Amino acid sequence: MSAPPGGAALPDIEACEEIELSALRAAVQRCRDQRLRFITITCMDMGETFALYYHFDEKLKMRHLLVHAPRAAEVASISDIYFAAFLVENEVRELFGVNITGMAIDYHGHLLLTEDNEPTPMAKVRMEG
Amino acid sequence: MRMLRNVMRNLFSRPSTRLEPQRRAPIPGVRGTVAFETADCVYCGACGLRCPAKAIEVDRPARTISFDLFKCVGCACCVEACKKGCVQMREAYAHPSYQKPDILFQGAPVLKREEK
Amino acid sequence: MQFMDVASLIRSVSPGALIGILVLLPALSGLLVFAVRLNAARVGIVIVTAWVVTGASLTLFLWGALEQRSLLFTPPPVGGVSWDLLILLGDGALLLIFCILGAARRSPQIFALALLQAGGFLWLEAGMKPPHAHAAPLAADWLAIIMTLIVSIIGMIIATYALPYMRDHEAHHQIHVSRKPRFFLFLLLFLGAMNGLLLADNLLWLASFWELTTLCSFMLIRHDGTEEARRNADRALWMNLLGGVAMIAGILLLAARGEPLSVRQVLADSAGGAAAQTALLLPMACFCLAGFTKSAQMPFQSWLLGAMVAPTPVSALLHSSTMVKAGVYLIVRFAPAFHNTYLSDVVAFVGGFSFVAGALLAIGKTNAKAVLAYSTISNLGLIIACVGLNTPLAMTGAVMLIIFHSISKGMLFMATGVVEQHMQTRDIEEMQGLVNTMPLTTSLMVIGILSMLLPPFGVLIAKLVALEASVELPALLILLILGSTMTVVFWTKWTGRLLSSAPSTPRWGIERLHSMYLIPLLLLTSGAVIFSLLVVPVLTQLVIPAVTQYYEAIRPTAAQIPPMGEVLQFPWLPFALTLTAAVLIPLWIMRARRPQVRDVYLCGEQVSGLPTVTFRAAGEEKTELLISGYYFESWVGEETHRRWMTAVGVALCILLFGTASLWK
Amino acid sequence: MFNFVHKCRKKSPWIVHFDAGACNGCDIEVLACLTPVYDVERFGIINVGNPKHADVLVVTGTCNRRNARVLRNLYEQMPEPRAVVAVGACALSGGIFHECYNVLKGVDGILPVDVYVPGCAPRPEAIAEGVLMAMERVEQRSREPHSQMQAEPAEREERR
Amino acid sequence: MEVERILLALAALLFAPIVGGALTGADRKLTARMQKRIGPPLMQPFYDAVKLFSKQRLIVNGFQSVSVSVYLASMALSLVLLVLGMDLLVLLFVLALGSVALILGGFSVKSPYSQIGSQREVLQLLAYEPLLVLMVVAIYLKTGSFSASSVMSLRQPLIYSLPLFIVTMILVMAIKLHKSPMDISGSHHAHQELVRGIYTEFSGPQMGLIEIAHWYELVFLLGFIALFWHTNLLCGALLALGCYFAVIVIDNITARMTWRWMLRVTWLFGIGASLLNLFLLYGIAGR
Amino acid sequence: MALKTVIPFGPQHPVLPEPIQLKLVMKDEVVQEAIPHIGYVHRGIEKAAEKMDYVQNVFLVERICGICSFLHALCYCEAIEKLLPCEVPPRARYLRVIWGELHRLQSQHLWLGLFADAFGYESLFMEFWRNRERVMDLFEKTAGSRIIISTCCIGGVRRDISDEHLEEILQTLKEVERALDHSIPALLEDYTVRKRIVGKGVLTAEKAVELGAVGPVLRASGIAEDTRMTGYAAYDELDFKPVVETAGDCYARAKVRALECYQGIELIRQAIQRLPDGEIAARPRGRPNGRVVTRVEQPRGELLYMVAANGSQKLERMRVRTPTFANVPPLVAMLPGCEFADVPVITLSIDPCISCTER
Ligand code: NFV
Ligand code: SF4
Ligand code: SF4
Ligand code: SF4
Repeated sequence: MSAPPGGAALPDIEACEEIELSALRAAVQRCRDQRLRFITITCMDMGETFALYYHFDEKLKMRHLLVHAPRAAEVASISDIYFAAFLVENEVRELFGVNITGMAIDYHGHLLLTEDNEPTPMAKVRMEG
Repeated sequence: MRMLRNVMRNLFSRPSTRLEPQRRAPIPGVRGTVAFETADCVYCGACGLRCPAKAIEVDRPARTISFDLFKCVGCACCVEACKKGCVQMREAYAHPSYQKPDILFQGAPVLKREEK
Repeated sequence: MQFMDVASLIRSVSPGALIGILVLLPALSGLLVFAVRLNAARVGIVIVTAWVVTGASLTLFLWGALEQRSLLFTPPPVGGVSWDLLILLGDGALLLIFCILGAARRSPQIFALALLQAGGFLWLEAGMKPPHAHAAPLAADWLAIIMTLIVSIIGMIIATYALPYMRDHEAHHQIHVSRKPRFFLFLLLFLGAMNGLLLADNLLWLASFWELTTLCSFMLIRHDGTEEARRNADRALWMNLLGGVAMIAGILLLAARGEPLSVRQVLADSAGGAAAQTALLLPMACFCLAGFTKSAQMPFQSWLLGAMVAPTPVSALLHSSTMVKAGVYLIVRFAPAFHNTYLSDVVAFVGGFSFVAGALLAIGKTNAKAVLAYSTISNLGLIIACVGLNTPLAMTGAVMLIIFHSISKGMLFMATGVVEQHMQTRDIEEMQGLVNTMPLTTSLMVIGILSMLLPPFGVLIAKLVALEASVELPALLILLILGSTMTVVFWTKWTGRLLSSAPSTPRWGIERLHSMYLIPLLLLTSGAVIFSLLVVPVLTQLVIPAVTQYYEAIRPTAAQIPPMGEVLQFPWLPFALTLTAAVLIPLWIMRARRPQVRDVYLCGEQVSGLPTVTFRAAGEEKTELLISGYYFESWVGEETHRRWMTAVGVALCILLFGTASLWK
Repeated sequence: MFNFVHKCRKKSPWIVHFDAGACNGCDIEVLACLTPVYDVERFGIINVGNPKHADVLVVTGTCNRRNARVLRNLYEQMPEPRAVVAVGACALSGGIFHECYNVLKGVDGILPVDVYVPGCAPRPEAIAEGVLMAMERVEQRSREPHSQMQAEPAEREERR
Repeated sequence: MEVERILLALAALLFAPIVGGALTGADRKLTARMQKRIGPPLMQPFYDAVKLFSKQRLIVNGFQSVSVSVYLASMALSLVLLVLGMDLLVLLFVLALGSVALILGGFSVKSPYSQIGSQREVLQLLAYEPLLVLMVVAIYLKTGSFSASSVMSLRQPLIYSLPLFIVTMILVMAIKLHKSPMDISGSHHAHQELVRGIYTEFSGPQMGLIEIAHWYELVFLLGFIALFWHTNLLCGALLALGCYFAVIVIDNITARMTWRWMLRVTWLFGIGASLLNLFLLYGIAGR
Repeated sequence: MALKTVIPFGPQHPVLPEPIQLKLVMKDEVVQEAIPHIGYVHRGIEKAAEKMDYVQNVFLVERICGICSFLHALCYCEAIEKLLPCEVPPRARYLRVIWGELHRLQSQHLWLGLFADAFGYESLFMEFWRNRERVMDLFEKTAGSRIIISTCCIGGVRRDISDEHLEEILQTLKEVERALDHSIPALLEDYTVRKRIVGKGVLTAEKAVELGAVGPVLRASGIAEDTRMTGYAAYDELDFKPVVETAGDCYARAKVRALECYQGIELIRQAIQRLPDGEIAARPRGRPNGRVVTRVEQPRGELLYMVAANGSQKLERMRVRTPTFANVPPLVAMLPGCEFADVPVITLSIDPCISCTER
């Protein structure tokens, strides 16, 4: 495993399924039904949009969902499906400014940073407030 | 009750405390502190560039190297970077201090070609 | 010279007149207050009565101290009608009232018990022609005098305190048609009846006063007229009526044996040998049962808990010097009659059990008055346990406890009442940090509480005596040990709540209290402190003589009062002074060199400068620190224990009668 | 007498340790000081874990805005004489993290630091030495004629 | 006679802290050795105390000082009472007075750890107080008097007739000295969920006073144990030190338990053992 | 009045080696609710990794955490090596296993000690930490540093382990094992300890998966998932079975970690036995390009790196999901209903590493 197969540069992660933002919750629910373990969410700031990877694990195999969310779009929380997601959702919202709503425990943008920090430090385009 | 045995054994054996550092020889190969031997230095700046903590600042025109001991994380990247072998790792660890030491290495100014 | 004058003056007063003042004046003033509905007049009457009655009781006390003898007294007939007849009529009227009450409240228990009692009474009077006592119907020995002194002084202090309290009470409850006249009528009547009860020697008189206190307490408990108040008053009534029935039954049994209905004579007869004593056990058991109901011992504890719906002065009165003490007094009185019997042991266990159970249940209560109520039950249990031990030493402990408990408990209830009027709460948890808002009341309250559990305060010394006395009965001793440690738990918890405060510089700001709140509080607090400081003289001059006088007279064979060497020789005064110094020195140092105040440790997230203790929590939110005490609902909640405790209580009562009728 | 007090002070440095955003390396070394192999209790050093009892505040880590607040709060609760020891490259300057967005580059910006212990992570012996040096320093300070002990902390900071 | 007694009391007051401090030092040293460490010097407790007195006085509120001073006073007093051979029950109540004073000091601060520590300290009181009283009762049953001096008149050491009480005494010691498994309301090592529990908010000189009070308490407890072997001073001292050593060993071989466990153990086991011993005593005496 | 106690537990608290706050809502001493408050250690390393070049990042990610530093570097290097691509020489792969397992060993020791400390068992804490120092000495000798060993680099390792040192490792492991034989029963078989940890903080297998638990927490609930089974470094060539317990309580977690110490020792022995000769590092060529996710098993569980590169010297995005981050939600779910005295025990039973969590 330590040697990469093929040798060519990989354009994207293996086993990644790209889905619409609106289909997100249904897809996550499906994962839940298949008893996948939720791993985490990775957010990438692509400028116009945020790319959100939802990583799942099925018996040590990974599965990923990729969602492109426009900057201002509202992303529904999945923490009611996977409680474990509340932490990372708060983090993503705080560091990138992705508008995630309905977290199980809402830190109101102060999970990691205080009031006097610059907001959304990880975002490429600084958002105000 | 398993612990009783351990405790009693400890009580009647020598403490394992090291009365360091007096009693312990330095271990070879330990990354203690960075030391410069500036004699051969060409002020190329490679060490500063490779330093992840930006602890080394090489000023090429002034031919100075300032080393910030307080930033150094002891990764020895500078040692690997220096082709001249001017940066080395000493085995002794740095002692605590009351103030920030200013470590500055000054090389001889660059000689103009004609002066040579 | 002067002293001699005063002494001869006191000697010259007619103790009979004093007794008249003590018993009748409160009743008359009560009626007056009821009739004259003027506020100012009421205040005046109550205060004057208070002074006069206090004065009378003090004079009686001094008289007793000088004369060193018991007083026997037959009041002269008024207008040709003998007092016997008056009392008889009064008793009949009372029983009639109870029957009517039972019917009106549609309470079968009350009705049945009242009827039963009336039946017994009729049988006694009409059917049996009881051998009336030839002796005087009133008697005042040293014990009775001390008791009257306590009842009168504490009772009158509470009555004074009730003046502002009831004003505030009605203001808060928006009661527009004042019921104060009625309130004070029963309050004062109560005190008169209590004095009568203490001084009565004729058992029929005793029973009448007994019923009168029942009626007064019933009226006072239901004073506020809420549904809860009525319900609880009903409960108090039927339980006390049960006691009344037991009492009548006891009297009937005595009468049936041809005993004279006089306390002294019954006691004297009981000393006449084993057979005589055994014969008297059953009536004694009846009297003990009566005493248990009145002093709310374990199966009957619920009425006292319910009684806390009444305005606080009522609780103060019921719990400290009157009512519950009437029950104990009865048992103390008759104790020599069942000296050295199994009955006595059972009585001790009833008391011991109530002591532990009360203390245990008090741990689970957040309501300050409920804690006080359980503590009363517990302390009375201790007293009764002492009585059950039935040795002179134990009796000494019992009497001491009666004295010190009355003072401290009265004070605590009053303080709780003041807090209630200021903060509208009786909840211990809401009294958190009271020391900041009401430093004076809190300080007094804390002294009051500590006087219930720490050396060198009197209650503890009495407890010590009790413990030392109880080594006779090891099983009881264990109950006492457990009970006293549990006592420490709930008192400490409560004090802790009071003191728990946010960071502050020591300051001595004092809240403003109505003088009629303040003076009673101060009086009783200083009483508790001074009596504790003077514990040795109190013991040697008051308690031991009282016990000797009445107990030894009857049971001279019983062991002499032990020298009480340990407790008496102990240098209480230097000890108390050392502790006082330990309290004062740091205060003095603090005044001289002010230490700096810092926030409490909140793991580094404290927010300074706020009036409450605050920290930052999730999402940077400023969160107020909340701390509440432990109440262990599942461990010591009433619900968990009520069943079995009642069962044990009932079983003990059955045992009481069992031993009385079967064994010596 | 006076000397005895000073000696006692030096011989009983109680520390409180706060991790102001360290990578754990330094924290673990601070803890390792207490273990049998290094056993700093032989110098009287104990980790009391409570600023109100502590003489020395041992800080590890880079400091960020959130824990700077905590750090100040803790320092404020320590009774004088007190000292601060900064342990590790992070606490001295931010170390490798000095350019991260949530890093305040060391403790000096927040509290007056008495002793700096360089290294990443410094060895336990160095940390123990740092604590002892801090006590030394505190002693010198309190021997000065106008001992700063009585001064309010705010004043003291100004004077520095 | 009076003068003698006063001198004796003064001597106790003076020497107890010294002995107590030294014993605490020995405890720390022993503990360290059991953990294979060198440990602090024997004098360490004194260094600590002196240092504490030289620290700035910070308080949270004024009542704390009062509570500490009453605590110290009653600990010292109870020792004096023991030395003078006074009534043992009184002595226990004086001891309880001290604990209550400290508890109230802990309660007086609205601080989570100090409050919870105090709550637990109350529970500790509930746990050990019956044991101590039972012990005194046992002594009474043996001697017919509650005074400590009456023990002196016995011909046989108490331990012969009351051996199980040594066990309960060890329980009590573990609780009172805050040793594992009973270091519930505040331990000497800070690694505890309550920080330092009831002591959390006391600092500087107040803490120093508390330390001294602890020393008195320690000496008092050891003296109490020594009472069990009064016929021979050496045996008494050895017995006391043996118990202390046992407590230290137990401290090192057990985890901290919860208050529920403590209550269960002290009430069931402790009281049970006491009663068993009393029962045996009675049974044998009866026959 | 509702009898409620709301108190902060942390950030600065003696039982917590690292700052995290739990806001505890309790009644009597029973926890009703626990809300974690983090952010005391957040530095912003993910962002910093975008600023530094990808080679220097190795030293950065190593300092995410001083306990599991080597494995951070390993996971990151694996990711970059996949993107370059670059073949790691076999000896380097085995050396990585050795150092990685030594790291796990010291981390488990550290945890066992801290765990013992959480319920006030100071002498046991000392025992474990004394034993841990043996491992730390090995690091010092073989890698030149105690904590942050900086031996992993892209393409292999920076240092070789000489034969004498291998011998010494074996020797020390024997001592460590012997010491463990003494101290682990004192933890797992002691009456008082069992009283404190058996049945506390139970997490069923169902819940564990649902809440996303990883590592020993997951395995203690009966799920045999160990990321090492995916076979990175040289694990595909070594024999081992994941340690699994089924009770899901603190005791099971302690047992899993205790047994993993033995497992680690065994793995190191195997690795030393099979250690091939040869190069220790390959020279990386080119620039990383593409996106990749790698996972390795940390002492605390599965660590995930996602690296997105665009062919330049600097990375586009580096995402780190650490095991503790995944174990915090189970912790939040486990705490309600426990005693206050058990809070430190349960909290430590997930072996929280906050610096990893917050990066
Ligand atoms: N094991 C581990 Fe880490 C990582 N990654 C995790 O939570 O220790 Ni600091
Ligand atoms: S030390 Fe070496 S690398 Fe650094 S400037 Fe000098 S020659 Fe270049
Ligand atoms: S050792 Fe590392 S951090 Fe220190 S100067 Fe060299 S390259 Fe920089
Ligand atoms: S100095 Fe090094 S070891 Fe210490 S916290 Fe910083 S990165 Fe970690």
